[in-house]
Amino acid sequence: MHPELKTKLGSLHTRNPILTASGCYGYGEEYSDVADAVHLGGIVTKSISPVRWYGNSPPRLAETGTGLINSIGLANVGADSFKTEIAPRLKSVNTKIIVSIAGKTIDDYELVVQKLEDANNIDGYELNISCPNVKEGGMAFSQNPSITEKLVKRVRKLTKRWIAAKLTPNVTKISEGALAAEAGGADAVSLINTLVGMAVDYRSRSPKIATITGGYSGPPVKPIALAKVWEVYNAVKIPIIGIGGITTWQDVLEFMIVGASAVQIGTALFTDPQLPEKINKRLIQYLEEEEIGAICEIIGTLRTDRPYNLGVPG
Amino acid sequence: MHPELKTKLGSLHTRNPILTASGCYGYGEEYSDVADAVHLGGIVTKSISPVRWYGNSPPRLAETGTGLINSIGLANVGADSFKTEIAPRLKSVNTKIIVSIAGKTIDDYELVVQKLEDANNIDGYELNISCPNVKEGGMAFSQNPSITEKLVKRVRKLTKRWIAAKLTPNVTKISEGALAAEAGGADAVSLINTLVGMAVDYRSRSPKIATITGGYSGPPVKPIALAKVWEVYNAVKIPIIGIGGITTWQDVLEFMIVGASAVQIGTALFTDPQLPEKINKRLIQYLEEEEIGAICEIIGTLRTDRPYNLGVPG
Amino acid sequence: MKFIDNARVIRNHKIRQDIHSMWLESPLICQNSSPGQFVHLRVNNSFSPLLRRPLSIGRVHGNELELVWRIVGKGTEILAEAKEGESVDLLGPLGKPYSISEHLETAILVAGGLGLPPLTYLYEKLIAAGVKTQLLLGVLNENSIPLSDKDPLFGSILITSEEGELFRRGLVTEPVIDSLQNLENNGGIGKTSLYSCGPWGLIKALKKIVPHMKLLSAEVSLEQQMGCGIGICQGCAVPTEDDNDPFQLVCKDGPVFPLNEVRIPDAS
Amino acid sequence: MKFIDNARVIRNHKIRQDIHSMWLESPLICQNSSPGQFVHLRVNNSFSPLLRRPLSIGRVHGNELELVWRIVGKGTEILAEAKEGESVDLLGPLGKPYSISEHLETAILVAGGLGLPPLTYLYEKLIAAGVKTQLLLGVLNENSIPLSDKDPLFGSILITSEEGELFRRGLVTEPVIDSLQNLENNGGIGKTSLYSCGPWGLIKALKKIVPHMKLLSAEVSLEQQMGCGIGICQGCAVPTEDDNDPFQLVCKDGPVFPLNEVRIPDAS
Ligand SMILES: Cc1cc2nc3c(=O)[nH]c(=O)nc-3n(C[C@H](O)[C@H](O)[C@H](O)COP(=O)(O)OP(=O)(O)OC[C@H]3O[C@@H](n4cnc5c(N)ncnc54)[C@H](O)[C@@H]3O)c2cc1C
Ligand SMILES: Cc1cc2nc3c(=O)[nH]c(=O)nc-3n(C[C@H](O)[C@H](O)[C@H](O)COP(=O)(O)OP(=O)(O)OC[C@H]3O[C@@H](n4cnc5c(N)ncnc54)[C@H](O)[C@@H]3O)c2cc1C
Ligand SMILES: Cc1cc2nc3c(=O)[nH]c(=O)nc-3n(C[C@H](O)[C@H](O)[C@H](O)COP(=O)(O)O)c2cc1C
Ligand SMILES: Cc1cc2nc3c(=O)[nH]c(=O)nc-3n(C[C@H](O)[C@H](O)[C@H](O)COP(=O)(O)O)c2cc1C
Ligand code: FES
Ligand code: FES
Repeated sequence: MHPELKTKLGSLHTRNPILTASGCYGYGEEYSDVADAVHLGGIVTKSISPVRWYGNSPPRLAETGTGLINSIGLANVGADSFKTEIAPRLKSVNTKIIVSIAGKTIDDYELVVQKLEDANNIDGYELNISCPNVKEGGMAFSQNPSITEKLVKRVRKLTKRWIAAKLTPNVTKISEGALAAEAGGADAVSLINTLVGMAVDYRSRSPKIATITGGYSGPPVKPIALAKVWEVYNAVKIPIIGIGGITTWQDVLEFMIVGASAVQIGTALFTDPQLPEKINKRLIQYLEEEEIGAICEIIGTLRTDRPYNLGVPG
Repeated sequence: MHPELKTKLGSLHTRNPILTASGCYGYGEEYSDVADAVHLGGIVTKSISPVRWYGNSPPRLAETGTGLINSIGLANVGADSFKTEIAPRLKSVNTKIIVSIAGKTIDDYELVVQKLEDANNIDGYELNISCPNVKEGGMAFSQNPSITEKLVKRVRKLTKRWIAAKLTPNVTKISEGALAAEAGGADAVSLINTLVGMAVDYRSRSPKIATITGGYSGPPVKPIALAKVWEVYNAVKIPIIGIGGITTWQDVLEFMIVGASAVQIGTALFTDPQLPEKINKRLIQYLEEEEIGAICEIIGTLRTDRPYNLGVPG
Repeated sequence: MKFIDNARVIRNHKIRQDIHSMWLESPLICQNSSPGQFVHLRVNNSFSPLLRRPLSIGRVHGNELELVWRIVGKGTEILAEAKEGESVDLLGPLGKPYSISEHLETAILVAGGLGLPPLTYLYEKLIAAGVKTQLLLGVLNENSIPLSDKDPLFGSILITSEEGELFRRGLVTEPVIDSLQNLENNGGIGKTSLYSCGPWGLIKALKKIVPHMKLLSAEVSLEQQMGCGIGICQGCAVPTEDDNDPFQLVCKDGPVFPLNEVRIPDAS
Repeated sequence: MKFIDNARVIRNHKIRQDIHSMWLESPLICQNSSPGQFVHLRVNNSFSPLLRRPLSIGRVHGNELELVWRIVGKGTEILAEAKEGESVDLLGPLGKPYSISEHLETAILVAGGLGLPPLTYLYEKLIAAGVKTQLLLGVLNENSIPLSDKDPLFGSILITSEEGELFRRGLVTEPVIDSLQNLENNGGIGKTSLYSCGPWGLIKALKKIVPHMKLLSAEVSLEQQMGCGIGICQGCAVPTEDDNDPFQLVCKDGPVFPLNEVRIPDAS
């Protein structure tokens, strides 16, 4: 028997648990030369704002250790171009398309949804209320649970489409934001967006990115992301999409074990756009070896019953 | 001319900017076989509680990527043993000794200070109000600025010794905690303590440490720590001790450039107890090459005046 | 069309202290590339280093392409250890190449240090197309020439060096000015293009010289920290002088830009 | 006294698939160590991997000591690449060694797989001291014997293997029981010590057998994830059966513990 990779995020069903994270796969088509979307559970687009945003001053990226700091500042084509030029072509992208939405005000989010409601080839929205690289809105929204709830509620009223709220880890208690998103009517929560981070060039005594601080992502954030997913899993009932530092099939299992129903891969795609396909192959193999019929069976199965669980010696 | 490594943390003057972080150098003597304290700006002891604490169930450590997750749970000998057995011997440890203090209640912190006030060989206290690995107190104190202020104030009343408050990065805005510590009368703030992190063994589906989540430290946290120091530097007037992921002399410069008056090295000491000595040598060399007379001159000298500071090509 | 190709290492050797040259077999990339484009390569199979590294496509001979790089950090260091027969994961060809006008008669190629590789590719292509082409290289000293003395191309390059006695002493901009002035005097300037790749100092200098000449075109190649290398992440933006379109992407709109559109960074 | 010593690699070779042996020159550590102790070593000069790796001190010959390890992850893998003449940064000797009573007449050494190295050291020391010593090794199959067939010591070891035909088939506990019963029958059990190092399965089995025998002592060696290796970080705690002193540190109170004080983990 072939094990199942399918997963469910409430009303959104995906063929496998691996989605691409916003900002790391363009609007859906850009990687088509080198990777086939048929291997993806879904694509979350670059965040779309009501109008075109140009983004922050360069430099916008700094590699640090095995992580990345970015300060793109949500440079994107804007909702109108997305709707008229890009969305129609997404028909040929064979996977679920989730449009990420960004804004400076709650009205902005409503505006984008209103613009996109009658666009085709969209399977849902992810509300990016967690970007650390914009002066207004962004991360500040998901740092405040009452704004989170209000924002999700207002978007919820405008659409029947699936909605996820994407949360920032730069908070004291992420589960409060997750509960607020749930109360607001979100179908799922996505976490984590990037951590506020900084890199300095000691020679010139300058910040390595122009905005001084930026968003930290990649393998170093994985332990933090896992802890956040676990915290949220113990607080909400809606499904969780785990994000942060995923580069291997084992990472995917870890996120699912602590409670994620699906995951998103971000930074690692720049290095290997074919990573989702490779990971899914290995997941199938693992499920076969372990005789697990469906990957969904492992969601939230962390064993917490063994206080003295000495790992070594084998 | 020989450049100066001396630094000042308010009333506490140290011969160089490198202190050892709490929990990573014992009570001061343990590394004496292999490293001479004369090379240290100071030692921050393992956190001391009113009575002996045994710590958390094992496993307590997990290496993850290039980071470490720990859940020691503040295992320590307690204030009485420290005072009678250890403190007297610290006379032979040739550097400043800062006693780190931990407690479940504010009373606990007062109790430890009261017990240690007439002990010798103590140059100051660091209030650990940021440990993520204890059920009561710990991190929760510095997640709440009003508790932070109250706690520091009450300790301030009991002692004339130098006091630093050590803050958790697991908050929405660390500068609020720093301001509270300053208002409470702290001489300095130390940051960061560890980030809440988690590691999972996908095979057994168990957490790699018994408390499920623990404190994440080491090189991966450096970008986050730098951003926190920068945030606090822009908020408070008291000196800052920068902590988090330091392994090189360049790291020390980076922390000082963003506003730290001194640093602490933690996890990296396990790998190289002689690291402070090595770093100080290289710092001297750097200052010589750059013709900088004293390391203090670089504190807070981050250049923020070059929005388009393209790093490459050279 | 872009490809991810596991290209076989034909040869990987040190040219000088810290400078390496590698020939790779990649029919897909060789057959689809033009001078000025680059590859974004993975130096190993792990995610440490995290990102791919961009390197200009150097000479292309049949199905083999050359990369030449200076070791500056861990990525370029690991790459220097790749053995013959091993494979290197290349994403490419990427970016916009140098543009070659149909009216082009004379080409002046100006390299600064490690800016040479894309210009050797362009040089061979232009020579083959019958364009009168001059390749100039400015280096600090002998140790920074990114080409072996024994390379057949070596003799064709006019090298200036800021230190040392072996080559014309001075900045590469001096012979550039000479050549341009000659062309202006003999009326050829209108059918001449200038192509350059090198550090900001060189670009700045060209920005001072070129506007006074009526060249067919003048293009330079830029570098910027990259994420994706293909126009997705918006990470490699550089500012333009145009407020209505304030940024361009080095990986997609460049790395080759018209010299007059390039904005010099505030810090340099 | 502990030292940090840059020990010179005398020899580093593969014994079998995934199992390596290295001889290092370290007068400081050799002259101050006893069997059962370990070194905490840095596999390279970077902080990647982050931590030192603990390895038991194997045989000590003069100023040279042996390490034997299985490649399980990045640290042990990097160590396998160390070349003759290079140096490895050792922190040691660390921990409490096996205790040797002055009344000891017979010693039974029971190794499970990679538990062998500290026991070869102990074996040679006891033999030299005139103690009747038996060294037993239990392995899964031929490929997991952490000693070369050509090693002079090879013939002195009684090997049991769970698979394969070359050695006594079965668990190492069987000959252990035989030996102990013989000693009990001939009255020697009171002057016999049992020393062991191996996986939890072995420790569990010994915990069932040993309490019924009136041995002089029975000690086993434990492993735990370590930070500092010297008793500072409190990271390597293992639980005891004693509620008033619930934890002991493998690096400082161990790695050798009296068998009766060892608590078997809940999970195993
Ligand atoms: C389009 C393009 C073409 C290039 N062609 C060449 C070439 O032909 N020969 C050559 O020697 N170099 C070339 N470079 C520069 C080369 O990419 C860097 O030297 C290399 O990435 C350094 O990697 P590292 O790991 O050794 O250094 P590290 O300093 O460890 O790199 C850290 C990070 O900074 C980035 N980085 C460092 N320097 C540069 C740089 N100058 N430009 C862009 N990113 C940088 C790295 O890619 C990496 O992400 C080119 C750069 C670009 C953008
Ligand atoms: C006192 C002591 C003596 C040891 N002696 C030997 C020996 O002689 N031969 C031998 O082959 N092995 C021995 N081990 C186990 C050895 O330390 C591990 O196999 C090794 O640390 C694995 O490192 P790695 O980087 O290859 O694996 P990774 O899995 O990449 O290591 C990740 C982390 O887990 C730790 N770790 C993994 N396995 C173990 C383990 N079994 N015990 C403790 N920490 C572990 C590593 O030190 C590292 O911090 C001993 C362990 C201890 C505690
Ligand atoms: C270059 C870059 C651009 C990003 N842009 C967005 C974005 O537009 N919207 C968003 O919600 N998240 C954005 N992110 C965050 C990622 O979607 C993801 O949450 C984060 O990077 C953590 O995952 P990772 O470690 O797998 O990259 C961006 C991340 C990077 C690195
Ligand atoms: C094993 C371990 C034990 C620690 N114990 C303490 C402690 O007792 N008190 C405290 O304030 N911080 C403690 N810390 C936190 C460190 O002092 C430091 O703040 C943190 O590790 C970040 O610095 P680093 O990345 O250099 O390790 C501990 C850290 C580790 C790794
Ligand atoms: S590197 Fe990603 S857009 Fe240029
Ligand atoms: S490893 Fe640090 S106390 Fe044992």
